[in-house]
Amino acid sequence: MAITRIILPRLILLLFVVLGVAVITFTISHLIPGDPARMIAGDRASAETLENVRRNLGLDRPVVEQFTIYIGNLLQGDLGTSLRTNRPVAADIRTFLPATLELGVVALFIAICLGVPLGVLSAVYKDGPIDQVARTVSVCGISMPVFWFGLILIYVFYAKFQILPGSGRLAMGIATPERITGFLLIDSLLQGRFDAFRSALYHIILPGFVLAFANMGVITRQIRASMLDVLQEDYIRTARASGLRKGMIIFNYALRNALIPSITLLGLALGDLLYGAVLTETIFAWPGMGTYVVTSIQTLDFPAIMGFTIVASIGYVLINLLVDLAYMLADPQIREV
Amino acid sequence: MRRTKSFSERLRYFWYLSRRSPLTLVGVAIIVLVLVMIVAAPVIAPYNPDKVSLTARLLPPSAAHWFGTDEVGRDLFSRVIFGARASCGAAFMIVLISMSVGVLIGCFSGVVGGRVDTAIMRLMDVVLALPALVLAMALAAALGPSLFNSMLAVAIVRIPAYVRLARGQTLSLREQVFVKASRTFGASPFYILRWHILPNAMSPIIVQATLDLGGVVLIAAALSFIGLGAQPPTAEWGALVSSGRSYMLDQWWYATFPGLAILITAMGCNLVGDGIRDMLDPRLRGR
Amino acid sequence: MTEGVGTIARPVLEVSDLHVRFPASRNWLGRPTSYVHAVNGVTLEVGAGKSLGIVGESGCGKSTLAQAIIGLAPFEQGRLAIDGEDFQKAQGKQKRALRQKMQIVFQDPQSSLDRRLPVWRLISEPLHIRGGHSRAELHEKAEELAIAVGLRPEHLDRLPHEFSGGQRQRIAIARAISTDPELLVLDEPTSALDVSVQAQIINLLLKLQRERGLTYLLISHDVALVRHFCDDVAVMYLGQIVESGPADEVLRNPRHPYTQTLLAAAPSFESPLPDIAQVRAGELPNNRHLPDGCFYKQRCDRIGGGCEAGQVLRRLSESARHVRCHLAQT
Amino acid sequence: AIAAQDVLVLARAEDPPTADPGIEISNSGYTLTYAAYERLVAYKGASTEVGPELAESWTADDAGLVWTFKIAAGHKFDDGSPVDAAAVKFSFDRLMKLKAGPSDAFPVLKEVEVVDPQTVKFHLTAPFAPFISTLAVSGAAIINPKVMEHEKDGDMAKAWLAEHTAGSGPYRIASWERNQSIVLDSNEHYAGAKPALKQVVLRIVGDVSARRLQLTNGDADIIEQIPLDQAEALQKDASVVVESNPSMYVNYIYMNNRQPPLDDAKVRQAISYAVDYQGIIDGIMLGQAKQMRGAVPSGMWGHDPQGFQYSYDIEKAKALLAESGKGDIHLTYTFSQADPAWEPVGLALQASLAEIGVKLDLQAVADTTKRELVANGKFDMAPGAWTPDFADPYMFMNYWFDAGKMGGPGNRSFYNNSKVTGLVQEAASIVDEAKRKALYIEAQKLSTDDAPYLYIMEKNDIFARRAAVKGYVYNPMLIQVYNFGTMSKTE
Amino acid sequence: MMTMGTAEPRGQALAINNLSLEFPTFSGAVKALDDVTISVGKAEIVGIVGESGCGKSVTTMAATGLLPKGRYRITGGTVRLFGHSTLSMDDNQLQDLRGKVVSTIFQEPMNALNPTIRIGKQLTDVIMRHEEIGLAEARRVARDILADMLIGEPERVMNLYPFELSGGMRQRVLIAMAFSCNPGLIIADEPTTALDVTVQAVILRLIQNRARRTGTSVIFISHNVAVVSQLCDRLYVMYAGRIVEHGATRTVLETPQHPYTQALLRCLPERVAPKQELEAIPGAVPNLLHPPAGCYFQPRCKEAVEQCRTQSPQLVGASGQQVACWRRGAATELVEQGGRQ
Ligand SMILES: Nc1ncnc2c1ncn2[C@@H]1O[C@H](COP(=O)(O)OP(=O)(O)OP(=O)(O)O)[C@@H](O)[C@H]1O
Ligand SMILES: Nc1ncnc2c1ncn2[C@@H]1O[C@H](COP(=O)(O)OP(=O)(O)OP(=O)(O)O)[C@@H](O)[C@H]1O
Ligand SMILES: [Mg+2]
Ligand SMILES: [Mg+2]
Repeated sequence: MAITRIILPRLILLLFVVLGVAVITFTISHLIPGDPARMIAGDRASAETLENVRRNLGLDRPVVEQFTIYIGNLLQGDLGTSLRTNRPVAADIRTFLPATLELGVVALFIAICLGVPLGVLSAVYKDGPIDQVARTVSVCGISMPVFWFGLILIYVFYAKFQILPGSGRLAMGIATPERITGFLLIDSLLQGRFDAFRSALYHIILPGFVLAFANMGVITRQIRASMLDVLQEDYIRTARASGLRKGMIIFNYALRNALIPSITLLGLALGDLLYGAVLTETIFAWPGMGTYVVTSIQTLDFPAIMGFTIVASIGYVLINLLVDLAYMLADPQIREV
Repeated sequence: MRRTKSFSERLRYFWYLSRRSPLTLVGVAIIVLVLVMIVAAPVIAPYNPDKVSLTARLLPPSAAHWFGTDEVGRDLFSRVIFGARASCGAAFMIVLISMSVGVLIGCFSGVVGGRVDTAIMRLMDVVLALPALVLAMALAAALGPSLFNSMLAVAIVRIPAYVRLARGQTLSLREQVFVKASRTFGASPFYILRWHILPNAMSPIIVQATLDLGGVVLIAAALSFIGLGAQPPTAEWGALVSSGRSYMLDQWWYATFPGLAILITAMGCNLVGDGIRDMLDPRLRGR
Repeated sequence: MTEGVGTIARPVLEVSDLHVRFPASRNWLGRPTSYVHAVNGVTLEVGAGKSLGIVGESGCGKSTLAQAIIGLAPFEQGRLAIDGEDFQKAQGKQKRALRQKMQIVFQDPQSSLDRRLPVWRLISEPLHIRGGHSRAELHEKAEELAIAVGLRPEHLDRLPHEFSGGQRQRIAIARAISTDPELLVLDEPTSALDVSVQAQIINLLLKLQRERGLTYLLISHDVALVRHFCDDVAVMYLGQIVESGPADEVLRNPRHPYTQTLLAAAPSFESPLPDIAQVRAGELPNNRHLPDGCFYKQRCDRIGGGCEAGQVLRRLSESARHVRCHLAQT
Repeated sequence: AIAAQDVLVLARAEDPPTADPGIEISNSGYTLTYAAYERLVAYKGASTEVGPELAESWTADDAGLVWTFKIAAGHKFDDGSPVDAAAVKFSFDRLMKLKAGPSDAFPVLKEVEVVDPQTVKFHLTAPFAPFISTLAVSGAAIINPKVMEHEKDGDMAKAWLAEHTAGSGPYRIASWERNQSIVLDSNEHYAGAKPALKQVVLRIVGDVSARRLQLTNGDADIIEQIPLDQAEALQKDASVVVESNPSMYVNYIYMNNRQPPLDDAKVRQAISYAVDYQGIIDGIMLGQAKQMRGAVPSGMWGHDPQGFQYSYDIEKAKALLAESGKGDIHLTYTFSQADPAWEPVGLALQASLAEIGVKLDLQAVADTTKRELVANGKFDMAPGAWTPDFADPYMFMNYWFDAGKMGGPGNRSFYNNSKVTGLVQEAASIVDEAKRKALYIEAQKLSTDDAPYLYIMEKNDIFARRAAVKGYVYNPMLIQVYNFGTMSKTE
Repeated sequence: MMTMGTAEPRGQALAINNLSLEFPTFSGAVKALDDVTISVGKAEIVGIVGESGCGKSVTTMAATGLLPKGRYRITGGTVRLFGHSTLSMDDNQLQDLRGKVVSTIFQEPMNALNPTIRIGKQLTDVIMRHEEIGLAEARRVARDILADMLIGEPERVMNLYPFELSGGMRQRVLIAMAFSCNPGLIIADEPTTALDVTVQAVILRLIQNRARRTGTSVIFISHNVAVVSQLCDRLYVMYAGRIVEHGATRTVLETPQHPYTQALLRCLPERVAPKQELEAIPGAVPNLLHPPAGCYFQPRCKEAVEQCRTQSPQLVGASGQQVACWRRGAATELVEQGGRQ
């Protein structure tokens, strides 16, 4: 009952979102001064050629008709054909999504592993030196221009000292493992390709860390705030008054409850991650959705931009659905009613 | 118990709170610095930021050029100083626009309630689900890359956050006893909005806006970095980092200083935002 | 008339068969699927210049009743009349005028005052809303009212957080009487205050009643306070009035088993701690699903034949008292 | 890790858009199409002249309307099937049917006729002088007709060919990981000499610095798109050779001839005198360019070495401006970031125009927007870059000056001089090269005098390779195209 | 029964001696406690009454070390809890005492239980922390003690979350938790203020019964004099951070000595005829940032004399009843007054 109450509105929202996003991007794509046909046929294309390309793209039809066709195709999972790569946008997205997901998951993992303990320590030792350090680190993370941080790290670790690779997912000369999940770290292990695994791991360290750093800041700040809230709750006082050990109070009693409001934030953090990923990928030449969409935007490849936007929005809604479900599981009050 | 604390007392109180959190003071210092940069750029900057000098290309930092020069010999220190105007001005406008629009919509939605509220919130859900940067990029791309267009895009994308915040405030304030009391006196929704909800909802919104400012400085810079924001030859931090990027190996200073400026400014906003929030938090407030 | 709480004086407030329910759960279209039944058929009258006390345990619907009367909780069934004028039928300006004939004082003076407005503005808010007064007039009027409730004029420009709880409650009372209402609904006006301050507020309210002929509807947990303050008392249980009548009679000689338990449990200097058996009355039944028959039967120790049937509030033959229990009525 | 001797790694910033010769119009894609396909004819070594490739000989009728090609025996596609007349017909039919950008090189192609398996005839609707050189372009690649097995929804196998190759060239695409790498393996059925390089890997390395580091580390053998400053720094590395060759990539500036005050030739001339050409070449291009002399670049026949060249002469500029009677001129320079030189050139222009009292505003827009604005004539001045598709002055003269090609197609300054239009149209319709040359030089004289464009510079083509990479032959028509088949690595 | 100091006079559970404490704030130090002396004998039920903000909670929380760290300053005095000097113990040592030697029940039952953990787990966590027993055994102990608190179906309740219980049930769970390790002292800080009178009566009874049966000492804090009179053996009256009167409950309530105690009792509506004016205490509790000179009650006291305005009175009197008032000093004869009219 409660589950459907949560899921159903979300699914309806999903429809809204897809439609809304489609309308918005579609409108924009028809407002732009650039002519997609000219993009395909080249700068000096003759009027005749342009006309032909336009016809092939369906651009000669009335806008409303174009939109209906687009939506119709969309419902069949067809996102159109990229003007730049001449491939179906859906195929492009399938190609690039795993790289982004892999980067995002690794970054999120790092961010959580560093951010949560830091936030907890910061709250427990509020106003102490640990807190000051943790807050400084967290504010640095939140305020860090990802693109610049990436550049600096590349300069230091790759250019100057050559400790870590600075671009791409795999080193030269290492064949890409066959694609199973699209996650190189997993695929290489599945196939026992330890060379590829090592290389993939090395390659993900810098971009993963850069992307993680900003999110770590956000997570630390959030955990600190909600820990502070929770730590002054009456039930913590009860736990202290009944002599429970400090570690138990902090981790079993306080952190647990502090995480509940943070779950929502985690959802938002995932959204931010996407934004961060776009920048990180461009810096680290990471062959993912970010690089894809930035290039698409720079070349005004609107089918690609629309496809990306729609997929990203769906992802966002789904993530939020998951977050809500997680929230529900974590909070007995919602779960049991 | 005097009615209002005197200015010096307020100052003393602020100092008292800041001593407990030196980071806030750092933030205030940064903001002041940036404001000075914005206001007094022509006085501070040693050179005309747009003055090309093909003979002084890519000079390393020196007494004459503190941050070195760029590929057409412009003084980077001056460009960073002037960049504050574009970068921070844009961020400020974005926050101002999204905050005012968002607060208006949010309060309206919360007060009116019912179907209008539902419709507005669904719309906001859609906008919220749009990948912010991408919409910004798409709009910027569509309307042509310019700082103004990206600003507009970012502002639009950030509206829902304020709508939600303001609506949440409105809804919770609506349940407050003093608002109920006002209703029993026959107050109209507009009266309640004007006298009770807006004034009381403002502080969390201001905090949010301050924190947002830090984030938006980053986004504006990021857009310029990707090439969708401020267009060269405008001096803007993100754009400077972007052009400095290809010189990273031999001319490290080019990208480093404008990036630092972004980092420090965003930090300033975040620190001050955190500080204000702590001060408004009754839990942490000294008596 | 067989039901209801009557006083001889001209009734200022008449409530009959009032029902209030709140949606408890909704389907995803937003339609309520179940309800919390907070008030289930309350009928009462308060005579001019009199005080009616309402006691009952937490969650029995006292505040909801007050809010329904004051217009904060919509009710679907029942009738409400002020000075004989039906509130439901009134429209627009007339309704506003009726509304201003009654005012409410809430339990927590802290949250019932907007912390951003100065005292004079708080006190004169009802007048400000009504309109037609200049700022100076409002300030003047506020000063007058402040003095009437024992505040000093220099307090007027301060903000509420600069006051103690008792003073804040005075501000709230000053505000409530600013429109010269006939009826004041007092929802536990002193339960957030210390006894020493409670005494000040009670004195103030009694004084105002004497001076202005105010009519009170007092909601309280405190039996002793009701005994002291009110002419009449009504005991509420699960959204119904189970017993009512003149305060000293009802509280000296309770007839309804619930009233008896309530009184036994009330702490007092005279009696020792009651035995558990005496007060172990269980808890208020869930008001999402109202019980059949007598609402009190699960907790009642006198249960006998006839309790399966719904009980009506009936006047006891010998006095002005009403009881909702067939065993006590005989 | 240094790549093996028989593997060459080329690092560049972006994926080529597609590998389909029928679609691809960028040099980035030509890297693939030239490596994987053969054409009937090919540029001879470093020259812009064409010689036989698949065709061993050809003849044209007197009217220049029917061309007959004899196809050499022994050429095989990468699946082993022979290259024959049917494949030629198929390829051209496909090209014309797709009618995307590349087909524009064949404006007069009527029909391709298979005479016998080794003979094919091209029928033209009108004589077209550059016809034979157009057969050397990427779009003229001969494709294995079997690709039609991969056709989907009548797309002429467009989707498949976007990432695969089906040609008779020395290499074929073995794998393409978008945004990561493209691996070219040598084609065992290739008719020419067996290449020394077994494999060519195109790695996508977005960041300039990363590319440069990979080259100096030996991770990459060739890197492209290096800023001039980096090129200078790289030159210091002994193991690296910076290839800098004069190209036909020209930077010029469109002046909108339809818009006052630029509709006045005197004003345009004044502006032409006000540009510090040498300053730009030295200060911005670090000497890796040279000033244009007329429309046709120096590497192309039809270039006029004695042609008039505007020089930086403020006094003359002021005088001309005064003569024109126009004062208080305020212009906008609309540019994008597509070419890194455009912004600094704009800045330099702004500075020097200020000296003659012309105020120039810089307006930065997206590249697509810029193109659209230019195509529609909504600009005052805008920088442009041009490279020839085929080796014929037609590519410059007819595109730039023909009043019938205004806007997008090529005449982007909206220059309208009927005399010049007549000259270039005539030159395009006759076959005799000497006669054509004379006509083009005449047209250049006239147009240079009218100064419809600001002729800025011919840029050098710059890329860097490891010194160990041998055998590269530079052909100005084949920018970003490498003769992988005849290149080798020795270390 | 449990580890106990040796130097402790027999029968003392808690001895707070001359405890003074302040909270430093921006505007200055809030002198929350001034020279507070409280002793609780074994198996004794002692009440502390006083108005809001007069330091009742601070006293007991200071004694058990529960005040927020770094936000307060002890300016004098000692605390001995079964021989342990709690003021000088660090957090870990205190944790060993809490729950085992001394338990505290707080005012608000609504938030005093962790909302995301089942009742049973919260109880067994405490039991297993202090007793060397396994989970099954701990659950049995928990079940028994819940049953003892008159919670029907303890098994079921143990599997519930706090929000599924009513306020009265929650408070009983908390009492069960406090008693679960048989501490020597229970501090009940207004455990019934938020509850209905019927529930309150039950809870008071439960505390009383259990304490009497196990010989546990209880400190019962309340501002409801009537409640205290029903429950406690001895009584401390606090005003503005000071103990103003103390003695056996009956004595103090029937013959209150301190003008404050008297006034407190007189303003109860219970003791006055209906509609009569109550004898309110004028003014308000002093701001402890700037407490008045002399006796803190002096500004509100009808009997105040010059001495009251300058010197603060000490608690004097026989052990049966002590009072801190110049007008009632040992030398002064006990003035009539007090008791019930
Ligand atoms: N807005 C509301 N929505 C849903 N249920 C409500 C609402 N207001 C009150 N109730 C429910 O109605 C019932 C009566 O509540 P009410 O506040 O009137 O009780 P009360 O007698 O005033 O209690 P207390 O003495 O604790 O103030 C309760 O069960 C409460 O949960
Ligand atoms: N953390 C603190 N900072 C400053 N002052 C404090 C702090 N905690 C308590 N106080 C002050 O100490 C005094 C005593 O508070 P305490 O909580 O002991 O009162 P109480 O008697 O328990 O009142 P109540 O009946 O309201 O619980 C109050 O004046 C309070 O303002
Ligand atoms: Mg209530
Ligand atoms: Mg307390």
